[in-house]
Amino acid sequence: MEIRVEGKEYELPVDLYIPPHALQVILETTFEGPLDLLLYLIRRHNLDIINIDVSKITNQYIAYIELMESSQFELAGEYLVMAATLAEIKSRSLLPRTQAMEDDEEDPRVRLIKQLQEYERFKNASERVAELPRMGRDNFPVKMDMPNVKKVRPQPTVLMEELLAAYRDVLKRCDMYEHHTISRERLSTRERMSSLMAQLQVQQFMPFHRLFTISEGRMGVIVTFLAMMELVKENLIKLIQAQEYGPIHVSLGGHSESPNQELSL
Amino acid sequence: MIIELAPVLEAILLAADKPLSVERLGELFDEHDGVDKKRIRNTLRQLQESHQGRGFQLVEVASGFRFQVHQDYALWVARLWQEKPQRYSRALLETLSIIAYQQPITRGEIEAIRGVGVSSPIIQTMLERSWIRSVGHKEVPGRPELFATTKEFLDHFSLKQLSDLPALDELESWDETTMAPAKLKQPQQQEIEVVTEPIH
Amino acid sequence: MIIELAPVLEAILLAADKPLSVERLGELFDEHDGVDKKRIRNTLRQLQESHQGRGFQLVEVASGFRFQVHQDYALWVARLWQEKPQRYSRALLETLSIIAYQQPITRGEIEAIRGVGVSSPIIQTMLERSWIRSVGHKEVPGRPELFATTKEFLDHFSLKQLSDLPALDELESWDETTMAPAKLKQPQQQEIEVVTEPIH
Repeated sequence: MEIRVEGKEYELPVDLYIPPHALQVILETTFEGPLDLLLYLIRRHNLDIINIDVSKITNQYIAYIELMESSQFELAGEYLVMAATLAEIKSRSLLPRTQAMEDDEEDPRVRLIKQLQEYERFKNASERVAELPRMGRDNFPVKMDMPNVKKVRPQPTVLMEELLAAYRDVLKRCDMYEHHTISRERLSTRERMSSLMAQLQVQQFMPFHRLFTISEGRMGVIVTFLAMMELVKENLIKLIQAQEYGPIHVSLGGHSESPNQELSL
Repeated sequence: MIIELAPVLEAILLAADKPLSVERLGELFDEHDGVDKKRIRNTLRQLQESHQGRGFQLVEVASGFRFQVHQDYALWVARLWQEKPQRYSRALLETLSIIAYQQPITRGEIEAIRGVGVSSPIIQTMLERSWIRSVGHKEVPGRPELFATTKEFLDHFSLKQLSDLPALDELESWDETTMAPAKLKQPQQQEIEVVTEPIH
Repeated sequence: MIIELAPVLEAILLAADKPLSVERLGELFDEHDGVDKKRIRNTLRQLQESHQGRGFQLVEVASGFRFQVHQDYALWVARLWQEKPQRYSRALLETLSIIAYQQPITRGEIEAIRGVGVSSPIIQTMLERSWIRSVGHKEVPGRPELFATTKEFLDHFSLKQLSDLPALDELESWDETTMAPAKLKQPQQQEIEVVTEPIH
């Protein structure tokens, strides 16, 4: 078995002598704790976990630990705990034991063997997991240039009741509710006011009659007329008649500089 | 000698995050790979032909070759990134309702009614959505714009004309205590207020 | 009705930056597109076949289908980049494997199996990579967190489900009373390389 430490190679001899200066690095980076070290020792000697010669392994393990201590390495507590466990197992095997003792206590050797077995299962499993194809090592994501994609963000939808609730709140808040009558008629007038304003935006000075659409019928004419009156009242447009009985023109509101006579309402 | 260069080049170009030139591709091969620029060029041409009718294509741009998703499928790809629609803020809804019912109206007049300022992004959002438009200027100092609702606004609410908007007496009948028409849900005030970053 | 679904799905999957499930793909189509899950599934299978011998492949992993550069060409692709792929320390892989096979599991239980402490950076790295997540607390003193693996973990290792993980070794059965020797296993003559800067 070769152990590489920062580029240098070390051969682990059969007697497991590890150069002291490499020992700490090896323990910290090569073995994942006392179970891993123990497993290594067992496998090294072709031993079956179930049948380990604990005393042999214990001697080697403890030799290791002593070496580390003499080199004054800061040793992880887990390694020392394991050393104590091994020492206990060894001492038990040397002492004559009664049946009562066997029954009363859990055999630390059985516990250790179970732990080693369990650990080895996952150690092996993790080695197989490490072999699984990995993104970025064995497989790579496909990186494609995108066509000109316009990211569409769907527009929020507003429900009629949301709009109404909002308006009701506005009216309540400014105490307009009672005297603010919105009738259908009024709304069609307001709509017409908007469209008249839009028309006058395009052509700022228009013959009065051109703003009426006869095909809309009587009601349409009335709505347009009411809208005009409302716009005049709000000072948004003005009606202009150059001479008496002459054609009436409609223009956008404000202070006219023309000398033409403004119709007063 | 690489027997099959096509899948190798395909793999390299697919993994690359920028276009690769023929020169750059050539650098990836050793002498004994038997890959020269001419072979690369020919293979790239073969690859381009083999991608006919697929969802992607190999294109040559200034700095080399790269794969891109075919323009023909841009619309489908766009659906992938479609975001969930957000909700409009309360301020926007109020402003919109005031414009609808009181048009044509200036921003100042809306503010007077609401008692608070109307932020520019709110107006902007509604203009972009084509729900409101400017129909002129009021001839007062500053010549403020006059806003009115549009056909698109009517379309969104499935109205034929503005006068199809509920009148105030109908508004009253939708009071929480009275029976609301079945299809009209109670406004979800809570939810609207929860919106932390409203679209104005 | 979409006449040719294959290039559409191909384009969408190539554009996506993560695997897409059949369900998610289905959501991208309207009713009148005539695309149901069955048709998507069939088309994906066709696509997989049509990519034989190409530099990329369509694979199914835990969270859906994704395109990836074919493993066979990883060596060439690796030449593109100076940096070597990230290596994971044995400690991380052991901890991850224990979580994968024994989930949900607490940190203390992992430590009991490994015989050493599990360092916080290891847990942190796996949480950041979204390979593991906390799924609750164990109702024992201290209420320790219970960890489980995620779909992203399966995706990263190209697995469809947890049961696709390599099988765990059988526990050697043994007789406590007779201590019957079981068959001897060969020692694993593995080369242990000391990673000087292990990624936790």
